[in-house]
Amino acid sequence: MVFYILRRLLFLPLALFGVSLLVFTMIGFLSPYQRLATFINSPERLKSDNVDKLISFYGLDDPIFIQYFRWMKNVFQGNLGWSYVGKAPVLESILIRFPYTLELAIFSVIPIIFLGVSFGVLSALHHNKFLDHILRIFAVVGWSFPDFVFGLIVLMVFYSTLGWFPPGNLSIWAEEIVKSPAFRHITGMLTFDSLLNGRLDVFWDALRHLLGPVLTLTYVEFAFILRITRSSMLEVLRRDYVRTARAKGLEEKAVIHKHARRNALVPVATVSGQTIVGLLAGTVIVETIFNRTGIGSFMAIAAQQLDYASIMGGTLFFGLILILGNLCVDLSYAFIDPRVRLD
Amino acid sequence: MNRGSKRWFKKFFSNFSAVLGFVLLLFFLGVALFAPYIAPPKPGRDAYMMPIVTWSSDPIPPSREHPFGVAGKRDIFYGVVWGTRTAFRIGIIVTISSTLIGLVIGSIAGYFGHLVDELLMRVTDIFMAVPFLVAALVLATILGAGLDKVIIALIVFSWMYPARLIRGNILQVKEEQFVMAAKALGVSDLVVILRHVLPNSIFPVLIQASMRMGSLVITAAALSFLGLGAPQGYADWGALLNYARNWMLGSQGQALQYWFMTVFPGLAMVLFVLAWNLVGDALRDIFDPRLRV
Amino acid sequence: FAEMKNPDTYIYLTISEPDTLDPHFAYDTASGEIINFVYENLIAYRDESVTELVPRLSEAVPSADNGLIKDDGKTYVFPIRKGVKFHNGRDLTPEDVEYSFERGILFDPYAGPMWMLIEAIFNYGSLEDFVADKLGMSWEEMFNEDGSLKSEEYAEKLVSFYRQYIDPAIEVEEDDVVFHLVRPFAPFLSILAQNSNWSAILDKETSIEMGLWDGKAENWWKYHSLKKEESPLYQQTIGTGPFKFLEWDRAQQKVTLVRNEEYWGEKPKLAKVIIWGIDEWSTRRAMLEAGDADQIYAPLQYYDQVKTLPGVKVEEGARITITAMHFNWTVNKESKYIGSGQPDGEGIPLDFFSDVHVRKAFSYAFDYDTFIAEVLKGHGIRIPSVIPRGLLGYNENLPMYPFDLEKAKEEFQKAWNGEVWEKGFKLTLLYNTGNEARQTACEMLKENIESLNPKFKIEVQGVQWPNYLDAYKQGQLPAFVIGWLADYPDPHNFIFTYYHSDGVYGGPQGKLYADFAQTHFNALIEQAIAETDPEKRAALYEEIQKIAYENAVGITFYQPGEIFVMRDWVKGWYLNPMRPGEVNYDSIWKEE
Amino acid sequence: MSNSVILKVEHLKKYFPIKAGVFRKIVGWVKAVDDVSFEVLEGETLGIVGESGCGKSTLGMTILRLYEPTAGRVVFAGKEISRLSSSALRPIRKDMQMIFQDPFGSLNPRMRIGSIIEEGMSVHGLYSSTERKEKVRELLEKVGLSADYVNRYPHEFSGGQRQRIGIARAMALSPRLIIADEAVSSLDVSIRSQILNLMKELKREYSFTYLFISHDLAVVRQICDRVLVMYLGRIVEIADKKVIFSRPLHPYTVALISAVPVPDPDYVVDRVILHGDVPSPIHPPSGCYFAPRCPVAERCRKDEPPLVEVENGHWVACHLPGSLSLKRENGDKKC
Amino acid sequence: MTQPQHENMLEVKDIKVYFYDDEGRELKAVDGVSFSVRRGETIALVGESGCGKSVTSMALLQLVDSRGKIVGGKVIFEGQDLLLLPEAKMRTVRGKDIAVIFQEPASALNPVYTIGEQIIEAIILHQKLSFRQAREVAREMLRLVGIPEPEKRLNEYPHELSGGMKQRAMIAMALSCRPKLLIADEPTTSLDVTIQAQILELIRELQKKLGMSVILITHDLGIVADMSQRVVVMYAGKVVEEADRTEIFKNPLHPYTIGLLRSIPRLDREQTKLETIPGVVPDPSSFPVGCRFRGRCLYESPTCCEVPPPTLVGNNHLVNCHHWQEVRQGKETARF
Ligand SMILES: Nc1ncnc2c1ncn2[C@@H]1O[C@H](COP(=O)(O)OP(=O)(O)OP(=O)(O)O)[C@@H](O)[C@H]1O
Ligand SMILES: Nc1ncnc2c1ncn2[C@@H]1O[C@H](COP(=O)(O)OP(=O)(O)OP(=O)(O)O)[C@@H](O)[C@H]1O
Ligand SMILES: [Mg+2]
Ligand SMILES: [Mg+2]
Repeated sequence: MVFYILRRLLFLPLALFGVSLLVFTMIGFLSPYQRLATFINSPERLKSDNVDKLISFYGLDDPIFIQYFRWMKNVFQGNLGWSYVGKAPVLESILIRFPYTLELAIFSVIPIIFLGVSFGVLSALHHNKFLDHILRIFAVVGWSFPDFVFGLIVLMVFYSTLGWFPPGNLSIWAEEIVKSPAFRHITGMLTFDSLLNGRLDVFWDALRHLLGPVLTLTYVEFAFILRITRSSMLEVLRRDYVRTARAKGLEEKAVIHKHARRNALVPVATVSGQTIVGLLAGTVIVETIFNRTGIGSFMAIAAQQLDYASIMGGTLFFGLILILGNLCVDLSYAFIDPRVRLD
Repeated sequence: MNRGSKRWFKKFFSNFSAVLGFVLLLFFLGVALFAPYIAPPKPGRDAYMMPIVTWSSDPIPPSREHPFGVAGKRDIFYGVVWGTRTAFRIGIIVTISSTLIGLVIGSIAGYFGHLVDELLMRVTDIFMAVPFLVAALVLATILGAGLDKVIIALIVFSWMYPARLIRGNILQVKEEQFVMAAKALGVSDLVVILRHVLPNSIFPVLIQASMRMGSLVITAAALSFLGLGAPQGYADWGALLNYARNWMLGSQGQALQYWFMTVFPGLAMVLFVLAWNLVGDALRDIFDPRLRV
Repeated sequence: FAEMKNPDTYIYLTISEPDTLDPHFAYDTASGEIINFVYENLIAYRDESVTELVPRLSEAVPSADNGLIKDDGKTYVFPIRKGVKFHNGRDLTPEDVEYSFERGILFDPYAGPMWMLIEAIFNYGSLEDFVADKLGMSWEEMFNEDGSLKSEEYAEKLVSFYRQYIDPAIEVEEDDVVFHLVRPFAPFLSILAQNSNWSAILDKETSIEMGLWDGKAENWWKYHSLKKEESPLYQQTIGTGPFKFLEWDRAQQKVTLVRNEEYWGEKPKLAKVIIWGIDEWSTRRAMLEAGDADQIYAPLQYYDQVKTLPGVKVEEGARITITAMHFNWTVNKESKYIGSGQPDGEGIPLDFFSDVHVRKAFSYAFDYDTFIAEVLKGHGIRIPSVIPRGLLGYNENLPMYPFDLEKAKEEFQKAWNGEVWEKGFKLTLLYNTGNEARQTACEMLKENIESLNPKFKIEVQGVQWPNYLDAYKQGQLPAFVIGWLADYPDPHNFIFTYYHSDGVYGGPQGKLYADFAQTHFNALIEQAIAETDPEKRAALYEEIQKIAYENAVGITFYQPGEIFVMRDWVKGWYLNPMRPGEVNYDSIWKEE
Repeated sequence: MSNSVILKVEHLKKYFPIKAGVFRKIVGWVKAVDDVSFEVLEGETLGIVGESGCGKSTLGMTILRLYEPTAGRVVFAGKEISRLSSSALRPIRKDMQMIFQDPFGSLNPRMRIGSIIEEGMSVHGLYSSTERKEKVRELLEKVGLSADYVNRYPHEFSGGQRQRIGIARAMALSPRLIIADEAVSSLDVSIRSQILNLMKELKREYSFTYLFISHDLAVVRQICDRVLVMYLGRIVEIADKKVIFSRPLHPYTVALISAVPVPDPDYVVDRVILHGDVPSPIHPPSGCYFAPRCPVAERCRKDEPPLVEVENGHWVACHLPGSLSLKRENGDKKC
Repeated sequence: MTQPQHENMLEVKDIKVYFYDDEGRELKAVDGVSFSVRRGETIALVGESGCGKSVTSMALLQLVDSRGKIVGGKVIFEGQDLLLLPEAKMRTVRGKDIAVIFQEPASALNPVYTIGEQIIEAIILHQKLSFRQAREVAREMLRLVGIPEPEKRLNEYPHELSGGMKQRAMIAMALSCRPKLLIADEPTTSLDVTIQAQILELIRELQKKLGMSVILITHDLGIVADMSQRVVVMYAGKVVEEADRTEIFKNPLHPYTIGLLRSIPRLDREQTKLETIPGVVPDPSSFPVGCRFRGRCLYESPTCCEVPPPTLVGNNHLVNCHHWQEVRQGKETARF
């Protein structure tokens, strides 16, 4: 197992190198003026006369491989460059935003999996019957709703009308507490940190702010898990061991929940892992709407503004997350399914 | 049509959701085909550009003249109708191209195995390690505005999924005895792939493709949200929904004042995705060997 | 119904985040909004006025009358206020003032705002131009890529440059600071009064401790044009203003200011100010409605959504800004936006817009009134040229092109000897995505012009900013819609920008335009700026505007109005058109 | 039956890497075929028997170079084929064909049976296209199917019919050697004998050489001339059919024969009931592979017994050949 | 049925199980099957693949797949008709009174639970023992079926055991509640001959020890000859012949039984040509009217279009054929 992990990890730098090369090559197709947009980020900034000097100042007109080499050299010195979008060093920009995204992902994945699995099982048990159709349509509607539409609906209902789930990370008063020196930052995630600091009020506030996006993501994402659970459950229900369980005289409930579901969950576990990894990378829109500045919206803005240091840093970071995430998924697979052994 | 495929058709149509999906798909196809009659464009103008009907960007509720109302200065009905074509276009072009690319790469990797496989799969991994939205954003920015550019970006960063799938399937099919049998007859590698391996491993890919056909519309809408995609005024559901974005909350006391901005394009989108999904699901139920009795 | 929360905290939701807090680097309103309340200038505008000035860190506003302007407007004297303390407790001295200006001028970051002072005092566009001209050698000739000197002998030259030109321009004389301009420059006081940025006063000692220019002649060039993030002032402040800078939370795009309890003037009523970037309009609006925000940035097009919100009031006002379309008389032949690039009906020739009839036809084809009424919802006015209302030289009686499609048709028929009308043309109007009004303006032109002749084809294309910038900078745009927000409230700032061949927007109008401007505009513009008598100046500007009209140099679409959306409990709000940002935090308060 | 050797297998080995779990890591080798040598004479039918997983199919596939041999030589009709390049091998394939174990898996479900049978002929450029069509119909009739079936798909046929198609496919090339890999084991009882009869007939008609792989001793007895018994990738005994069934020498062969249930209540054998399970080919035991289950094993666990010829044409790999013998009460009398 | 009632532990009367496929076609998989099982007796259900053996046995436990329906008949187990029992009661019969061993041990064991967990589950369910006691019983059962180191094996997952061991574990699981009737559905088809011999030996021993009745389902007549006392021969969803073992092998009266017996290659003697039954098994969705062996039968006559009633031909021998007398004749002619 250790050997296996090492082998996978050995591929990591290679993959990251590949990723960086890929992205840098894409950036290399840009003209220096397009790249200038990072530094001249709005028409307002065109007002000065010596704008063009920035191009040679930042070496934007150098051959692309020289730029790449320069970038690589810095990376080896631990310097990912300056993020013009994050207004801070790239690494710092990523690290201060990542916990927010991580927190959102963690909180969303729980209801996503819970709903996806329970509805998926229900759907499979009622295969091609009324409930199955209803559940699947309900899920597909969520899935096919662009998340910004549903996000705004949630905002409208749960914030504007009911006043429950405000956007942002924290209320002003809570933020003051969090920013005070007495508050220790351990995970960077507000809910966990507030609990660790014993501030239930802050925790509750942070949670309130989380629920809107969590609700949105849940509805938008659970369909996928539902679908996997459903088909995996359908498959499992035909398996002989389910019949064996019935032949033992087990109750139908036990047959389904103990014998069938556990097996059906094996592929679901993999997919759930991918969902978490996906959530870490793809919550841009929900973050924008609920004003939770996370890593997703950071990357989206960086990409739009062609802030290459941020893009490169971000893709490296995501590459890392995705590769490590997939490794974890594979490893967890081995723990869930006793048939898979890691020797 | 032989007996087997007849049975599949029968099975297909005995399934409620499959029928629903199929009917929806036919409906959309009809709308796309007859768009020039349903919502006639102004002569001499690019029919895909929704004509401007007012200068104020305030939405106008449905009326006789504008049955779905007006959003972003444009007639929603017109946009929904012609957007059907856009949806099909994005879906079909991206799906077909990425599936074809994936097919070629996946088949080569899967069939030849060893070093070729290792190499291609690592390249695939690398493409997969780039977050999709970011990659698409960068690429679309580089290529410039326009639907075609977005389509290219979508293709470049989505061929990996069919490639992986087809490779897995080929690895499975490769072990089947009929492949051995063909080899034993002395059939050459290329023919073995084309004649024996691919036709037997392609179904899951097609099913997956049908599902992706729908979800691409969502992806395109997300890109639209981020300011990429079809040019302003291009008939596209995502763009129409985007007009609604800043009006979602309605005005005080009338939260649903601008419902029509979301409902019509939203409905089109949901039904479209739903249709492909139901059809895909049904195909899976029929073709997935694991679910076959 | 929302109740007032946090009575002495003001929460303003905007869409942008400051670029930098270094006053000599910042050139955007979001940065200016912070700097404005943390740093102070020598003088300032009085409340809502852009013409009346009040003393701030200077004890008086110089004028010819009080004898503080001398040498026919070439020397300005500022008596520095005593007893003012920086936020770190140090006292303000005249040396701080001298240092601040010299640092800014030497620093002159690329694409920064310092050109204004350099132009005003030395009549150069940038420090590097200044150096090159005086030393007969360009900056690139003297410096390596990495910023080091190519030869030691240049060091001496540069040191003497500083001693000879920069140092003597701004001098401390006892308690006063004296500016020596190379020629009279009418808007000089306006530039100094612009409430932030370039004229802010820093604490010299602290600056040096932080690593800013060390105040010495030797090696001053090492402090020239740093990267944004390299400036020590990027995220710290050393001002005297009514608010202290507390925090800039970059993850949340949130800046927090707190009241300066030691402020020398009238202390602000608010204890805390939060300026928070929230990109999504609906989110901003929802937060305002819930009372979680006191004021939000609202684009005009959402006027209807906010005007009826209970508990919310909408103020109106206008800043000194215009939006205009100008033409490129010599388009870069690489351009992708001119169809075939030939006068064959499938494109336009590169010099298409050098024909006055084409420009006139375009000018007639825009429906100004409808645009203002419908798109701007009445918040905006039509102006004759690029001089906005409120500035010297503005005259609403100057001639303007009416919206008249018949006339437009006639002009098109005359254009290029009738060739245009006969063959038609095809071009692309680009706008950078995100600005709805500009987009609509382009669409309106398109609709109207295409309605004249089926052979006229205009494509309106929105592009991302990087691509717009690229096309713009490469001279590929056949015409560009662009706005200008006043740096200082003087017509020169607009006239020079748009009409002078060296103006920021003069260049992109192409070679043929430059030739045209040389003969028609440049001399007049230079004459006008050196003139100190306002009436004579006004006459000169009117003349320039007439030439512009006759030649249909550009289409000024509108001078926009703005809406300012805040809760009813906000009291004491007013707009100074020159103030960066929407809120007068120093005098505003909340009260139910 | 001529006496020339058509197939000679020398020290043939085929090891498969074992990749564990989802991680595809090689954790060991399955010695599916482990140093096997034997000869087949032109025109004879050699039966290969052994328990499931002992490497019979692998042996067949490796002989045909459908698997690359790990080591050893295969000489077919005087030509060493184990080193030929795949293009050089292709023409030779015409002369050696295989009937596959699984009638369901060995026919491409998306091809019509006409093209399935024709494919080999067109690959080798035999006959003109119309002749080929004719030949296909002929073959179908020969194997007892209607010639009108050419346009049908495999799933329209029953297992027995499919197996016939497989046989027709192999025969289409008129090969000299046919390897029949459990050609009947997946078939229903009542169909099985139909196919066996067919194979016998065809052999009589065309004098093929068969390598008949099966785990069903009863079938082997009906069709083969000689029998080769495998255990865990190795040969434990080769002998004439008569000899094997009357006087098996290897304890494993004895146990195997005695374990086959005979559908006759009067036939009572003294069953040799073995203990323990078949060891895994990944970690074979030391010494004689059969030793752990062998009722008579002694020193066998240490020394590996070589394959020796104990009498004319009767080879056994056992230290104690004959120490366990087949005992039946009234089985012999019927022979 | 000549036997007095009380001797029969199980009586299956005219049971019918139909399947309905997606197109709504009716598949008469089991169409009126009757037989009975006596205490301590082993009866064999034979017939080729798809003739309805498994479905019949599953119908006894009412475990037919959801597409199938038991449309008629009676399953009288110790005087009670199981088909009338409510589901809750039925569950106490399953596993406790009647247990099953399935064909494919590899797929019949749940891969994500250990062998121990799966055996213990049944024990706790039916015997109301504590976990500790149940574990003890489970270990004892494993020892009984000859698994070495039962303590260790209890904690192993199915994939860690070899095929033979899995089957033994299945048997242990089935027998852990000491059922009165064991249904062994092709318990050895996926196993090797030598292992098969081991398993069959085991079942025989256990049956002796526990005194239960066994329904042995197989298509291997060799096993039948070896294991059973009575034989029920099925063809296409119907019983065609039922008799004692010797009777079936010595005096088969149904043409199908005869064909079956003859077409099996014999290990004990060499045949120049194997006998065959011509034709193929009919498609279950379209059985021929009347006798289902029609079309493959040598004795076919127009009367075969009606389904013949089971005929008792002395000595407990039932046959479902109009021509059994001819068959006996023909057979006798063949013999001499
Ligand atoms: N492609 C392969 N990769 C890895 N192992 C294999 C492969 N093919 C066969 N084996 C292994 O090699 C051994 C011999 O397999 P083979 O199929 O030759 O046995 P067999 O005697 O034909 O068995 P059966 O009677 O079940 O057909 C088995 O342990 C099997 O698991
Ligand atoms: N779940 C099901 N759905 C539809 N048809 C079924 C189902 N289960 C069994 N059948 C049908 O019922 C018939 C009898 O099947 P059954 O499994 O009882 O046969 P069997 O005699 O046990 O065969 P085998 O020896 O192959 O196990 C078959 O024709 C089969 O097609
Ligand atoms: Mg085999
Ligand atoms: Mg069965």
